[in-house]
Amino acid sequence: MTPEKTEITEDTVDGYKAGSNLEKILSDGRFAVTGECGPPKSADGSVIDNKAKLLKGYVDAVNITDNQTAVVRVCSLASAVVAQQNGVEAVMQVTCRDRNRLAMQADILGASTLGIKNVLCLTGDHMSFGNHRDAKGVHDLDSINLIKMFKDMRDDKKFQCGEEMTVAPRLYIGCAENPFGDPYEIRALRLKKKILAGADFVQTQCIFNLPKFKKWMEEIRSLGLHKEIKIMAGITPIKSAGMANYMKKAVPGMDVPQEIVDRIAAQEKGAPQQAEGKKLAVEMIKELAEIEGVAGVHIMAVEWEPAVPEIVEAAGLLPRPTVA
Amino acid sequence: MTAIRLQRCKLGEPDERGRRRPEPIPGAFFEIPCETVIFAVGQAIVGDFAQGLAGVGLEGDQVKTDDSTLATGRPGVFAGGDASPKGPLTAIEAIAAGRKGAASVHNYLRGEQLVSLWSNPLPEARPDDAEVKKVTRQERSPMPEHPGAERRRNWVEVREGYTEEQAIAEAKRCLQCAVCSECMECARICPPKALIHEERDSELDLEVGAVVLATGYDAYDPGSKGEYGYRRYPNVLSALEYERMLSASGPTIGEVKRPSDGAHPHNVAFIQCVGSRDQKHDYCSSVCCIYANKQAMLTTDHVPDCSPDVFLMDMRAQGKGFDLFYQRAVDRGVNFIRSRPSAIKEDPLTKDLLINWEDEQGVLHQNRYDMVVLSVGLEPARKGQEAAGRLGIALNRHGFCDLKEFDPLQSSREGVFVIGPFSEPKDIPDSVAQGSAAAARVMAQLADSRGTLTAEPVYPPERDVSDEEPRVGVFVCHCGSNIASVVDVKDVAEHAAKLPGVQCSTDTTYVCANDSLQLIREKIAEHDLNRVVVASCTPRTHEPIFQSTLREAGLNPFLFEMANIRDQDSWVHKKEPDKATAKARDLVRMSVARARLLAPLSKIDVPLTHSALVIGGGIAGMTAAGSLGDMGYEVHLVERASQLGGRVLQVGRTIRGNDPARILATLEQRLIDNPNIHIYLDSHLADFHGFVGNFSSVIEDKDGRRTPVDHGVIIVAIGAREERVDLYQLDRRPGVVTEMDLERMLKEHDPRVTEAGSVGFVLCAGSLEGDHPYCSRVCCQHGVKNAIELKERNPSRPVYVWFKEMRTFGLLEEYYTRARDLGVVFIRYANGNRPQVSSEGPLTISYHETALNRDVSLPLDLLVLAVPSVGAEGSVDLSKLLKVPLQRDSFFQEAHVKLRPVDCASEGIFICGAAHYPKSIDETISQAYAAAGRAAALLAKQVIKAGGVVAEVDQDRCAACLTCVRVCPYSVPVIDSEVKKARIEPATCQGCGVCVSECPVKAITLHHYTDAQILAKEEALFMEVS
Amino acid sequence: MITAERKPFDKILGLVGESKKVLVAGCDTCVAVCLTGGEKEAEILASELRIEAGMNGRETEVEHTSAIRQCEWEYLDLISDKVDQADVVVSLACGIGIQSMAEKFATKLVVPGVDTNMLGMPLEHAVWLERCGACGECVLGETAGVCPVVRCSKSLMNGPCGGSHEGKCEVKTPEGEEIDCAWHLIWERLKAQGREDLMFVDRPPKNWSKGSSGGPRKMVRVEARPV
Amino acid sequence: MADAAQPDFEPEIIVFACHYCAYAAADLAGVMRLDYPSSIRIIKLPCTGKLEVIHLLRAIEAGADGVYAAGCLEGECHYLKGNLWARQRVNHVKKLLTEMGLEPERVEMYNMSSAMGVRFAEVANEFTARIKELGPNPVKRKGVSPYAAAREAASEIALPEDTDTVADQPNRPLAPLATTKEG
Repeated sequence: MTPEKTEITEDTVDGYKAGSNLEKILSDGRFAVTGECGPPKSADGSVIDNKAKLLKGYVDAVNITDNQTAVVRVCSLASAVVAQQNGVEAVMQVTCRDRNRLAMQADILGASTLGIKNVLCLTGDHMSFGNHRDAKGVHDLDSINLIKMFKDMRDDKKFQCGEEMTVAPRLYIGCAENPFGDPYEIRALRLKKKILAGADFVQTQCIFNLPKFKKWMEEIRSLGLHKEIKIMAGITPIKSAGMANYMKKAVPGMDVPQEIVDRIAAQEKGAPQQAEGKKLAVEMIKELAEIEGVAGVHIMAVEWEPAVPEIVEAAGLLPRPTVA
Repeated sequence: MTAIRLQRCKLGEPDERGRRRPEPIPGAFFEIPCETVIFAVGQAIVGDFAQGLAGVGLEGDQVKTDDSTLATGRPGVFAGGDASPKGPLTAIEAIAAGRKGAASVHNYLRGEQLVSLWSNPLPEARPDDAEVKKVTRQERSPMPEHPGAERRRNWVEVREGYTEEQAIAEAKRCLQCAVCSECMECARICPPKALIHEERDSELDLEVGAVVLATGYDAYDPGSKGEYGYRRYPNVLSALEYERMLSASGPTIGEVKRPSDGAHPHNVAFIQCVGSRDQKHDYCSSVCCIYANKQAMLTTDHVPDCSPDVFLMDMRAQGKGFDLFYQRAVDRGVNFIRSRPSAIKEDPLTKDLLINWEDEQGVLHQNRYDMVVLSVGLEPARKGQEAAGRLGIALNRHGFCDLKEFDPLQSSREGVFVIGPFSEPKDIPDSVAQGSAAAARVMAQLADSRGTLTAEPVYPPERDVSDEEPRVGVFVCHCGSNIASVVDVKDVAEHAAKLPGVQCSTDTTYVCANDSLQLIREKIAEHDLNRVVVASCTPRTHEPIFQSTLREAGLNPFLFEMANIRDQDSWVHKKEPDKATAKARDLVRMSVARARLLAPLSKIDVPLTHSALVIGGGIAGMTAAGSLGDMGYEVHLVERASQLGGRVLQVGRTIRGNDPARILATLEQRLIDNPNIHIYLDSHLADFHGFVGNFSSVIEDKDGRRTPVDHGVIIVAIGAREERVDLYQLDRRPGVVTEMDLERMLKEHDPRVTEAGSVGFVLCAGSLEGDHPYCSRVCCQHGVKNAIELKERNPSRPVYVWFKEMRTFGLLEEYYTRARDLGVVFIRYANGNRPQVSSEGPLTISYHETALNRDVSLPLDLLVLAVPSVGAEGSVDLSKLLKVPLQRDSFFQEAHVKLRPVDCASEGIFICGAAHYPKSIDETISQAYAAAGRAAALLAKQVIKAGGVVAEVDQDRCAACLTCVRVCPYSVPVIDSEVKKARIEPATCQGCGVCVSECPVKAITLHHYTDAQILAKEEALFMEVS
Repeated sequence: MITAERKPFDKILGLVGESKKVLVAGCDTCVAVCLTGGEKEAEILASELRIEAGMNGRETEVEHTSAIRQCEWEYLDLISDKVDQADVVVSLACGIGIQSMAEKFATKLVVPGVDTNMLGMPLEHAVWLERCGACGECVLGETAGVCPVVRCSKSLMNGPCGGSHEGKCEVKTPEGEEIDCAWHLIWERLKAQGREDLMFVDRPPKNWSKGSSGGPRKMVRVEARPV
Repeated sequence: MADAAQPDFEPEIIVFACHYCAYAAADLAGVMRLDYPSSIRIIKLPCTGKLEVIHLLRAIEAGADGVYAAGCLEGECHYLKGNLWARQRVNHVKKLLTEMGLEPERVEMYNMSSAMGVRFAEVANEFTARIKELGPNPVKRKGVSPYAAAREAASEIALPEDTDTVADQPNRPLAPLATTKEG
């Protein structure tokens, strides 16, 4: 089954903040699916082409990462444009690590000019995790400042300094949140803070600990936040027991229960473990979809994009809806 | 004249003066034909002269005199020579009487007491009969005489004198009994005139308030044990002889060699318990195991390929740290053999020694040794026994002084105290502690007269040398031949003379001798010296002597520096005399360089609080508090529990059969009645600051009430506790209890004890192994005591004791004997071979029976474990609060293990009782008195001296960075809130220098060890001197 | 206080080069207190340089001195005799002191012997933690006394990132030791103070121009200027 | 960098010994008449906690072929922890020497109790052998002596002006440039 081609045009904006595909699906209350695409560590544009083609029709939009894990790659702006050229709507990620407020505003104006409508505001992984450990971290703004800055540009036609502009960028502003980060008790309120700053949707850290996520969602609901923001639950299919272990032990802010690791490890290495990983992802998606306030899923198949169509299909999320 | 007629006489009965006068035999006449008769006229004194002097008594015709002083009955009249009752006398005797009389007249005219100079017989070192028997009798060589025929009509000497050969032969007949013949050669040759032959014993009458007997012990004479061949076999030595042989200052200069042929021995055996633990000595001499341990280890140092064998019954290493020492000996390759050899035989050809012994399985062996050392025991000192007789104090059946239990210094006569091994064999630290304890007892008794007979030394005013250039005097010591035989002392002195600032440099035989000290004072005056360097032995022993010499000469004692050219040079480089001399030059040059930079330092008088804080209200703390209270000092006694008494409260009966409860009650009443003593129950030390003489503490009770207390000293007596080890089913099975549990059960007549059919004791349950490699000292006696008690209550009840080493040391040995006589079964076990206790079903114990070489299992109703003693609860916190270290075995560390057993390294802090190491009640009481005595020695002062070698902050340079505040191990430096700079209180500073080393701006100086002084030494070492 | 660390010895040697007369100049204030550049350390470095020269047969003369504060010209006057004689001055002062020395003795080669690293708080003896970034606009009043500018690895102003785990930051020290998450600390303290609301206040982008981004700063206390 | 051991090389070694333990152990070695190499020269300190980094460096600088500190056994320091400070400083100097290209083995820390006379002699033997193996201090061997002036200064040293207080810049007269300046 082939999804219909998504047309991206300037005039489909009525009543929407940005009028992106993603915005429309979420606003219509339909269960949204986003994917993720890491740009290459070279000037080889075909990599993005291929990844975009792979996901086309299976996701509503694809996140284009911004120097993910502080490793230099093709910039998210250029990659987002290439993705959209291949017919997949992009969510351009922007981190505060590498650019100051001037660069980030300039980039977002440029992105908007080139048809980018979704933006995800992030702090960014620390330089010490990447391949330029000696780099100076900019951190002029933090992610909340960034959200607010983009919102002010969009809604008030104002630069961060307060100066006015003539044509505002049209942006659907996303943010990330880690329901498993510490201190746990502030995590729901912190999302509220991002909402107040202007976030329209949130993609969460990948979820393995469902009970804990559900608890977080309870708090979100008790604060009524699920009505203020579209919550997309993060999903990462596990490719191997080794990866599960690595995420459990080495990735900051990740909460991987031991039973998940054991479940994958119980299978033979290679294809059986991959199959189990995909099966787990599907189960998770199904359960997440049942949670009140979860508006969609964000599937981060790190360097395993081919698994996404299978998962989306198995989860019964096809065909992806088309929006007018 | 043709003949003379004579009458025969015989000797009559002795008259009242013992003289036998001749009596003529009636009718026994005979004649001698002759031509001339010469009368030898007798002498008589002119009696009427003496008769004319009133008060001069006569004895027959002669004047009555005092034999020693020649004084007559009338003061000022002396008589001697023929006039004395001893006369008529020879010319020699008459001359002696003249001298004697002159001396007495001299004394009389000076108004001094008449003392006899010659009255006592000279000391005579009479060789013993055994020695004399070895000597072959030789007749005196006949003196050659001039032939009679040639003597006519001349005055040629009749006796011609010996030839050289004859003279030597005649001299060799001398028994060398070392009787001084007063030839006075020694007095003539001794440069400082140290030998005074005229010195004699004298009797003094002293009025004293107390007597302390410290007469020590006599070493057992192994000659009386014929089977070991001592004195018959040259290579059998007593331990004392061997100690001298090992000593560098001994007869072989520290070389271990066989007396028979001088060869280095490669197989050496030690035999323990020679004169201990036998039929004649039903006691253990306590010290021999460890001294043999030491000697065996030293043997391996002296003869590296030697692994000595020690024949012993038990290794009695009950002293603090002794088991680790024993372990070191084992590690060094010393073999310990559990056997008591019956005899030693000698191989007459090689003079090797053969020892027959039987191992624990009953197998007989024979070993050959080059040398055998007999570890002789301690016997009560005969001199002490004589003194005891004169003082009328009681001795026990062993001949040691009999002391009451719970009053371990008190003899049977009030006011006479006994310390040291005269009451029981004991080691150095116990003896030293008893010494201080006796001082405490005496101080309490004589508290009223404290300070009445003291004299302060008087010194000339100190010269101000601050504006003077350094003027150094160097004195190089020969130390007899100790230095001079290796180091060219003249060369060293000449070298020193060339060094900058040196005004005079000399060498003398002994710089520490009085005449040399006088020389130093003279040279200081002559050359205006302001620094003195002595190159001799070690400053650790001799610096104070020279410092006071400087002080007597008006110089500050800190203007002195010593170069150690004996202990650290001539004694260790004797094989390389040239290098030793070069090193001595270097050391002197370094010392001169430092001396030039020395600055005078003064100590300050700090007043002190005359009160004491005692932590711990057990028998130790109570005794110490009571003693100080009796001396009149204010005492604060702090006890954690709600009652005084500590662990002794749980003890029903001691091994000697006495109930300690009575003594506790009496002592407690004494403390309560003494208004000087304040008791704080349910309390602990919450805070502690200050320095010796001026401590301030806070005592906190269980309700959190805090009482501040100022005190001059602190005594730590917090005791110890049983460690309930997880061994032998303790706390897992109800039938397994500890020794303290048993004490309680006995006191409460617990049916588990009274009705127990069979009882076992496992001694060293967890001790001498693992985390507790040390001996808890009191468990063996507890075990033996209770084994006896249980056996006596029900003689048919089997009682077993498993032990690693049976340490019933000293007089406790008799109880071990008694227990065995009663039928208590003693079974030795080793760490690798522990008895096993059943974990379920009936309580049984199984063990390996060595004699049968098979495993045996026994049913038990009660198993008593002697678990290790460990530091009391709170000892770690207290150690941190007081800043005094705990040792690895969790007990408090004393300043010196032998010589300062109750002092902590920090001044003014003392320890006693089980906080220091586990000990019996009597040992604890002794040590508690000792701590009180040491504390009182400080409290008796009006001021204490502080300062000197302390750190001082140059506040102009100080950056107030807090480094010193943070690194000082004693928390002395503070930031002065007024000037906002660091300040170090000289009275509190211990002078370690850590703050100086860490101060980043070099604002702190440790006086007497300044940077400049240290660097000057380094530079001077490499400085060339033309 | 300003803290600094001694440069590696070979770096210092490289800076000293072939100079024949070397003066090691300590500073007895901040760098002394952090045990890096006081007179004691100056003396040690001088000795090291002499030993190295002696080993390698160079006739280098090395002396040391220290100033009360190298950043004050009046204190530099006190050591100017020694500076005049030297070919090169190895300054153990912080960057301020080194520059002060370089400006005062403009013709003299002045090289750093330390790396000035932070404004640190002595946690315990010989341990310092960065506590201030001299950002020019202090936020400690609303962050419960914990500075997010230097104590948060990403200088976040609006709460922790997702990498905060059990009170620790996702970033570790170069030695691999854990770092406290500043925002976790802030949250704990705000809770203790009953000021949780401050955690969720929107903090606008920080004005970095008051800090080093504003160019070399200058401070004048007009009322205190000599008249 | 050590040359092959030189048979006739007689090392000069400075030992910093604490008063309570190591110095007493050295005396005991004497009392026991043990033999050890005459290479060592002891400087007594109250505690090895007083031993500073600069004292070790200056010893090397002055020409010592080796330097070691001898303090109480660990845990038994008369002044609680002075010997642990000393160990830390010795380790620091080892690091400094390595940085300079000198063998860190030229400095060492030893611990012994006052009763360990045999150990004292053992250490003296052991360390002397080690230094013989390493060869002479290269600072001295190269014949360049920036310390000659210092030594001269040591012999011309004047008393600190105020002898009773902290020595006023005590090391100044020893500093090498001081004499150069005069000369």
